[in-house]
Amino acid sequence: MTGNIPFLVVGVVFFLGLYAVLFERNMIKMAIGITLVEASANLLLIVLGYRFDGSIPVFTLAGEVKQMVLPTPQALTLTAIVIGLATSALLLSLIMMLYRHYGTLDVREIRRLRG
Amino acid sequence: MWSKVYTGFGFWDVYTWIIFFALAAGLVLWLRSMGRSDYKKGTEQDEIFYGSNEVPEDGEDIQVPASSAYWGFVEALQPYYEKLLQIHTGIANDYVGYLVVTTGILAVLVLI
Amino acid sequence: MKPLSVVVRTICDIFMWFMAVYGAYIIIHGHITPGGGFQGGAVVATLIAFMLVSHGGEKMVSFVRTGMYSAAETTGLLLFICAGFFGIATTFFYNFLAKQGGLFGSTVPLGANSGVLNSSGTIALMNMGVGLEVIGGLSLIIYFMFRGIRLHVETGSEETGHDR
Amino acid sequence: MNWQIHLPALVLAIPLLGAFAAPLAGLGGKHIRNAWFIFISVVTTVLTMLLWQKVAAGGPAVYVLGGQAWNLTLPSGLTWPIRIVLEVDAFGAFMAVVGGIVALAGAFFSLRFMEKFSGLDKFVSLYFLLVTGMLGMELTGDLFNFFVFLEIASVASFGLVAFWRDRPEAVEASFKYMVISTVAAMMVLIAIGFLYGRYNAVNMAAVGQMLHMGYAEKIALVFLVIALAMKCGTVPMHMWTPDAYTEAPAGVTCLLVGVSQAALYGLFRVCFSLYGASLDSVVVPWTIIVMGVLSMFIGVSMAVIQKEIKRLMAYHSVSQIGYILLGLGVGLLALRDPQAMADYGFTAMKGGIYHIINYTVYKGLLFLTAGALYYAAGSRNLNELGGLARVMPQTTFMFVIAAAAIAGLPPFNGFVSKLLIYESTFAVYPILAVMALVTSVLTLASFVKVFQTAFLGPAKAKFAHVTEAPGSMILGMSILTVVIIGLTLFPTWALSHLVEPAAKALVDQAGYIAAVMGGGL
Repeated sequence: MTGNIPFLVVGVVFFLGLYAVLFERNMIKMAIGITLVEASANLLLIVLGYRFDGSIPVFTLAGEVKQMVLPTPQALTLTAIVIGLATSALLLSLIMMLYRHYGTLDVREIRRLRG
Repeated sequence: MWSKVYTGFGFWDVYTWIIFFALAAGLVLWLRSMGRSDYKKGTEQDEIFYGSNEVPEDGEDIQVPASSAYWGFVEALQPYYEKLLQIHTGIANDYVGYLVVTTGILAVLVLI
Repeated sequence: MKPLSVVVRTICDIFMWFMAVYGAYIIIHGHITPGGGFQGGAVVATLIAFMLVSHGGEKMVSFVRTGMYSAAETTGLLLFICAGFFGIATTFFYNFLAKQGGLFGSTVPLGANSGVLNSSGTIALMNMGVGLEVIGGLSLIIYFMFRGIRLHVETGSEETGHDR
Repeated sequence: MNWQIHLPALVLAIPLLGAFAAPLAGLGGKHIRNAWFIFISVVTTVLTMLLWQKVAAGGPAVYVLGGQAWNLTLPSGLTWPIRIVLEVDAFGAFMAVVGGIVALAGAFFSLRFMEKFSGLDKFVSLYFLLVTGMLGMELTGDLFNFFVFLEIASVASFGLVAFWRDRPEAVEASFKYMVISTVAAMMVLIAIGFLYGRYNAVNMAAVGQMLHMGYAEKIALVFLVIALAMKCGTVPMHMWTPDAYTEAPAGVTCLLVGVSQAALYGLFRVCFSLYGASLDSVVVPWTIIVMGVLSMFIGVSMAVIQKEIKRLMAYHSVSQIGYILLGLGVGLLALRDPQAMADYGFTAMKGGIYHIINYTVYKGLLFLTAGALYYAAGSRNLNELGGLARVMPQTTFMFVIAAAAIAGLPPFNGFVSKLLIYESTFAVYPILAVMALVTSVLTLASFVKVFQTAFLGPAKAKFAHVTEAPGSMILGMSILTVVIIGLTLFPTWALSHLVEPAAKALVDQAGYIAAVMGGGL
């Protein structure tokens, strides 16, 4: 049972992030929500690769230990983190520029493109 | 390379169409050549007919703007377009909302 | 941002070089310890953020030479892709330096050991490339986000776009 | 050694090199940078065509990045692949050719169009990153790698959409696109995580071989289908499409059309090759068909009332995506029934795939002509434009060809693919074909409106100084025009050489798996 708690956390964080993206009016809070969604995806990958009692997956430990955690999801997560950093930086820069142009952070007022 | 495309129900042959267009173009050019070329140049015979009014200098004054095109069509479908424009709010929250709602609906359909 | 007190600034002056060295360590040991180009680069790039907080924005802007960071970024990326291209005699990204001896090609003994630094072949080169790129990129991100929109500040005028 | 075995990697590596070395080329000044821009674009396009030729001759190409040999997909006797494997079958190669053509046209067009902007080194970098992301999505055989290329393409396109930073609408469009696209990309990542958790593999062929439908797979399928359908702009997730397509510079919009096709490629790769035979319910095919019909109809009816020329065209791309989804959805519906497949399914798929290349070239051309209008006349508002056919005859000519093709006027190529789609969907459900026909009529109507208001009509005094677009822009447009005319004149060749192998490769799930996993399995 306790092994499933991380998955529960993934779900909770995912839906919290989604809630922020869906219902927050402030763009910075939406950006935070997107970061939360990213964090939940990364956490999911890490949790999937975890093996109980596993040791670190290092080449030189081969044969020494019985079980290692899976290295692939960790590599995947690192890549996803890098991508997440790029998107967050760009998103925040866009919000800065939007604030300069529109003078507001309220997403409901930034709607010149519609219809 | 020069054969027809069979669709399983009929076929499509581009060269028949090109021949048809060539014939039609020839017909049109022939009809045009039948027109009279002995009108008097420089008189009112080659002026634009604008409901016997003065033709405005700038073309802007006589052009029909694009928003007037298909006025009747849009007017007839007014309720439909009102709904459609209501959907396109332009708010970023709603964009994601439609994504999430569609995911939810499809998830329910697939998982049942 | 306003500069902080002299205590903070002095600590910063001393401490940020340790951060730079630590970041370099993470980059270089990327293949035998957790870490690598991105992580190390991020550690080094905090140096700019550190300066920004302690010395204030004006000092940071006068210190940072954006051309240098752009150069680091480009060099890192080119190093990375060239390391890929050099392996193309076998396959793209093939590790042509591993197990060949020399600086990058030591072999690793089997059994429990703490790893050999020179064993990774092109992976170390790529880590350094990525590290350089991330140092340049992240520093520039911090710099430009601080300065607001670069275009407004540098030219002081609106961009014309393509309206004639 | 035969260098052609490295083609799958080179197609990705060359634009990547182009992106990374663009700041270096920018040091040499404007001309060196432009030369680099064009050179790399031409090389990439030629490489995609060579790759297509190689795949057409020799079957699916695999390439193991960093492996001891290019075809060593299962090293050390393992039963699943461990390295990043590029896998190009006829469908992928076809999509790569399509992407290469629009990338080249967009590059030529952007030379003069972007001249007044600053930061053009960054523009060239981002453009090539977008090309890399697009081609990578089409060539990769690895789910996670697909996600990475999806994100490369997304981040590059956010940057490019917002490239005119001083225009508030551009930044706004980029922001909206970014919010929805990042959430969708995270859904893709979570779906990949689910599949990885079940099968300990991220290779598409390996996962496809082991796949059995369970709850995790179903959720992963839903996430992948919806997220990728969103990336290609399907109703009801299409709202970002008009925003982003309108505000991006015209050359980039042309490329964005190609990128949306890459997302479409991912959608059908997931449905056909990853799930394929184990997709035992009709829910997903019908969802795709319904979304396709909705996209067609809502897209086109929104387009009729638009006043901005690029926004009108962007709504049309929503509607045209609907045709492709309809064709391929009907194919997916018939996938498990050989009789239905032979009767109408395969025709529908041929129509859908043929529509992909048709749609990409004529829609790219339409966006380029709109950009040329904007460049020359300085306005995108149809109420202001008028009488431009006199001063821009070449642009007008190419616009007419593209508009006739998109409206499905016979003898143009758009008609052939639409004909295939109509006739095959009529066999499934006649109402679908009727909807498609109505859409086609409305498409024609809205392009008549554009033609009449922007090109025809009396000359306006304020456009007296307008001249024809510069030569490089005309060159970019004429590349696509030549492709359209070629597809128009030789539909049989295009169908039998380009489209049919692609459709066969898409249906042939076992062949896709065997190319990586070996024939014996």
